[in-house]
Amino acid sequence: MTTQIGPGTGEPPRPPLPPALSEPPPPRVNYLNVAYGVKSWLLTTDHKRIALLYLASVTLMFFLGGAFAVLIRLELVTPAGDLVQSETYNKLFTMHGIIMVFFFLIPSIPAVLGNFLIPIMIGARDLAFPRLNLLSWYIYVFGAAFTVYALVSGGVDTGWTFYAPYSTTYSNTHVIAAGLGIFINGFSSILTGLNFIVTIHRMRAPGLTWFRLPLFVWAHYATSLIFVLGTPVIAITLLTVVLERALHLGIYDPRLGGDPILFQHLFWFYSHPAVYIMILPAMGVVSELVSCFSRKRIFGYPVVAMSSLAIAVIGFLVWGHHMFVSGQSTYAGLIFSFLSFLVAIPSAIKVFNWTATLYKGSVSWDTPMLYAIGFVGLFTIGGLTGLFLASLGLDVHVTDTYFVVAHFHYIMVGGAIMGYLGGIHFWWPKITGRLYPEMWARVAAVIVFAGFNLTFFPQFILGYLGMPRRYHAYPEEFQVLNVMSSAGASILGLGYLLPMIYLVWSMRYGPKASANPWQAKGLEWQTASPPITENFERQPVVPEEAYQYAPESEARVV
Amino acid sequence: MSSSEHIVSPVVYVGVFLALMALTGLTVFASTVDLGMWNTPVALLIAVTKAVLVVLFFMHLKYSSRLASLAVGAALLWLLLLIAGVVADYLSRGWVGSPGT
Amino acid sequence: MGAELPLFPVQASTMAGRVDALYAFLITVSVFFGLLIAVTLVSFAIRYRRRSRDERPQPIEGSVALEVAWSAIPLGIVMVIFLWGADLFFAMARVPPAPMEVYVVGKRWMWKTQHLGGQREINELHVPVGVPVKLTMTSEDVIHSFFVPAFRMKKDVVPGRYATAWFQATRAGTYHLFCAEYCGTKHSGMIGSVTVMEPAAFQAWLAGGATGTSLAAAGEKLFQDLACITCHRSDSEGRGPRLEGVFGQPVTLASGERVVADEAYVRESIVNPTAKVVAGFQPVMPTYQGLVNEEGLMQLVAYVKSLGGAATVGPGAALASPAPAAASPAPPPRPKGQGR
Amino acid sequence: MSSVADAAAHGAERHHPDLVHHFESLPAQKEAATLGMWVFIAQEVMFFGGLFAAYTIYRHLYFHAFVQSSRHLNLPLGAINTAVLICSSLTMAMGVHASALGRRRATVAWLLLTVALGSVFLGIKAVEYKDKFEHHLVPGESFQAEELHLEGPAARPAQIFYSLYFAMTGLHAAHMVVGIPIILTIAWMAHRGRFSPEYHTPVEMTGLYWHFVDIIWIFLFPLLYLIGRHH
Repeated sequence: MTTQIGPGTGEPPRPPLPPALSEPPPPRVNYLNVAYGVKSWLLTTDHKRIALLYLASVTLMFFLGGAFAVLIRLELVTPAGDLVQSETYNKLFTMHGIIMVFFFLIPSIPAVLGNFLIPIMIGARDLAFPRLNLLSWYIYVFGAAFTVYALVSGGVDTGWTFYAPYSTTYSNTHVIAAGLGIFINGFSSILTGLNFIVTIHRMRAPGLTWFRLPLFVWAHYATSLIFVLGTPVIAITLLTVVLERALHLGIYDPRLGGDPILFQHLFWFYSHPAVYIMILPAMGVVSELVSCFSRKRIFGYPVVAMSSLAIAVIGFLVWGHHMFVSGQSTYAGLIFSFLSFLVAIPSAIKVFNWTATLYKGSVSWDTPMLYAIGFVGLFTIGGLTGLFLASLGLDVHVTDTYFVVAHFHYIMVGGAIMGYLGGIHFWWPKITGRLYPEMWARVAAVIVFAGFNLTFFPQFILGYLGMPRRYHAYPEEFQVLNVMSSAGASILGLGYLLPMIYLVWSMRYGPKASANPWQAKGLEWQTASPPITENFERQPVVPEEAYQYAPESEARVV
Repeated sequence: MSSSEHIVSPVVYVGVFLALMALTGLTVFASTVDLGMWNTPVALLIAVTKAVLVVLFFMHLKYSSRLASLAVGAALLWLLLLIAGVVADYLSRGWVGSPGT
Repeated sequence: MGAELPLFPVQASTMAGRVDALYAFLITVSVFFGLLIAVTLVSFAIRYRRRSRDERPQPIEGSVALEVAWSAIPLGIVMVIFLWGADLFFAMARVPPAPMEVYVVGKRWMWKTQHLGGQREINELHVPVGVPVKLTMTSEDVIHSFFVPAFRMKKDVVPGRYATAWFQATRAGTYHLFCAEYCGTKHSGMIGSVTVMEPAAFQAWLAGGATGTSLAAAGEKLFQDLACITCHRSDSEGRGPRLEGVFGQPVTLASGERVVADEAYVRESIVNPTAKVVAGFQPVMPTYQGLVNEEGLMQLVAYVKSLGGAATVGPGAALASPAPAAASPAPPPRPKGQGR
Repeated sequence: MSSVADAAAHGAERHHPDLVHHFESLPAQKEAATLGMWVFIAQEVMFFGGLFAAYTIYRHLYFHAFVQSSRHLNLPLGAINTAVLICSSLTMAMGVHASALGRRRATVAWLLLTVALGSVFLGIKAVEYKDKFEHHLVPGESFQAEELHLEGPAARPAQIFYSLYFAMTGLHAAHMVVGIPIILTIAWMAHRGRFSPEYHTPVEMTGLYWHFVDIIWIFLFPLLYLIGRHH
């Protein structure tokens, strides 16, 4: 794809870690203590500091979105709509969706871990456009402020999907403010993706060829493609909704001959790939974790790398599977169903390769690995239930029911958040220079896994029984499963609070971390914990393949 | 990475400019002639030609790295995917025989 | 309240069993692969657990044969699921011949149904066992979705156009009717019931609810009240096309295109008359948008339909629905179900 | 994009003052900026793409109304504006050319001429918009289709045409409104002698943006103004 710098692939094997790079003496200054004060953070162009700004802001949004989820689950404990009014309930699930999707899940891994790690992983001093990176964060904050304004001024009740004509004509809530918030936030995503693409193309260290890149970087490259090519479409779509409300343009208005289904096409053209924005980076994290904690190169590295690109590309062609019963033509449904089944294959390939990586490995059960194994399990369930929804005749029954709710939470919460938490734990020593308490972390990981399944598995059954989503009140026969789900949610909530507590605690009291506490491979472990502002004392050179845990000469092909 | 920069002669710019003006005239003229079903394709063809001229010469794509072309190609491909997917729905509506299918 | 924990909804339509069969197949596939992954993953994690701090396992590059196998086998399986699901979907989309017709209007937050015999219901729908029922649906405001879990049937009801769906109930009983597309404040209150009755009981119900004016008759009255009759004359002398025998037939438009005069075409021709003008006529008809509500439009459609046309109409109404296609009130007691 | 020197932060080595600390060399930095700009343009294509998709569908569904509505747009003004924008693309290309040769005054002159032409375009656009307001062709409550010789029902899709017309040309104009101050800033920097044959990336990037805006108009013009003119 681009001209290569440095040595090619056919060179003699080298010792796994060149001693000069393996344990640099801990530098007196690092990116955290190089400067103090609010200004040194708010005007920083250091990608690592910007990553921490994102970490703080997405965490805030996560707990805000989580608070809405708590209220939703509380309301659903009883069949009657008794805790809050219908209007309020509708606003709760809308704000939960908007905040979690646009302000937590989409930026979480790319803007926090990706921002922090991509330059280090490729041996660069920063992203290609550091000030643009800071601008992305400000745009994010500005967009979030709009959305929070919509929230405090009375809320929005359209659902995060903003379907016309409800959003354009009938809702009398703050659709314009929320729509503008998401519109603005979109540019944050676009600029982040642009920055990653240019950085990965142009700033790799000498010797770091495409097929030596960590899979985390491959996943973020694929994600960035979606950021850049998909996000603008949701931006313009929400802008048309805002204009239709504010100026009475009539693009989706059936009274003028406009077609509300066109809105759905444009909306899902981005919003389905957006699911891959959430899951691809998590897959990248899991590839790193599985490799490090079995001390083996990922089984079938090139296939796993390419499957990320395949998911990103095919993922753009399946949006119509959200619209099988919408009035989209039957034959269009046929095409979209077929393509949706195709996109299942690269996902399956990844799962099989991760599993095979453990074979004859040296598997440790540290917390990040627990999250990785949890991810593979939950993602498998999420992916397999995706087949139910991609299947035309079955989707008719389960679409817009709790089956869909359960499915996408398995992907987004079971998948993306497990990956995010695994990654946060894995790179925590690198980010903060401190170790977290391992025992607490394992307990939390198990609680999250158990709570998650208890929350969302019953929803599959609820959905097949026919409980529609976004219902404030429901028939009594659905109560038992709803109570189970709410009970699980309280466990899950506890599981999310624990890391919040011990990770913050560890920043001050945790033991100091060495440069490479996991004995992992990858450039980020060859620099100090925490790294210096320029990331490396000297320009690193990459002489070997990724994840070279043992000399290449020993490798065998099964 | 190519470090040297290609300096395009102003003669080329003026030539492209004249071609663009001529094509603008042509497209206005073509729109007044009844070409049957070909009016729209002709208008689009002329627009594409103009765009290609601008991209290649004014925007120096002809002299830029392959990556820039890749970005342009990806954008066009994705635009086509968007339009093709939406159009596929509208064109096949009602094929099954009842309204709304 | 739920002492027992239901896992599957009741099967009350011809589709329910077919959908459940695919569901069962998918569950089997999912359990198999889910267990395969889980067991392999956990047993590897235990079997190859790290035994010493500096352990360095032998590297394994990968395997082309395995990659091909675990791409091709899942591909084969999902293609089976795809074809199975598609087959089912087309069966759901193709309305069987000679259905009983019901017209449905969704409106925040209620369902209004009309039978050909003129019986109207709100948030309820009564249908007989064993007869295919075709729903022609639209919305007066936002998008709704007509969802009957027991029938495994769901269709979005979109304003400004008609949606078609059908089902054939197999079991008497009362089943949930839900709105499945979020439609605002009382979305979860837009629920009702579908009552499936034995044919005799259904006849009795129809007779009890008869208003004396069939849907087509109501449409005919509207046709006269709106003065449609002055142009659409039965003697072919009017400024508009003659409507007798048009329904369900192909129509040649002024543009040279040919379209089938189905429900959607008739509706469009009333609210947006110049969109598809019949060849040989001037686009002089004014719009009736706003003058007739969706229920009225459906009555007009039913009237045009009753004027005859393709085979889909006349026999269908006569066979499947005990209600008369045209004006006169129904003679209720008639043995049902001579559908085939 | 990366123009101001923060190379001072970056110690002992001697660099070109415009080379930021994390790049190896000026050409590498320029390559990155160029790729970044092209990726940005790809993003812009998709941004307009949503509207082009909507346009395609409604033109297909309501061709008659689109023809009638399009004929009411002011063709001479549209054609003149197309010419004006092509001229501004030429002047922009000449400005980039001058900056690559290090001709400071010529650069400033070409850039200012570009701004002038861009302003003429926006002025003409404003005249057209005003005309539409006066004839009640702005979508919304006061939309009146009688002007278009469209009777009742076909007037409704005409409103969709005008919605798309205003959305597409408005978005395009917004891009020009953003572009003009950028060009003015660049012209000011050029005037201050900030650019040289080695380093004039900002001028080139601005040029790429401006040409892209021109290309959008190259498509908008036939799609909006030239439908069914032969009828």
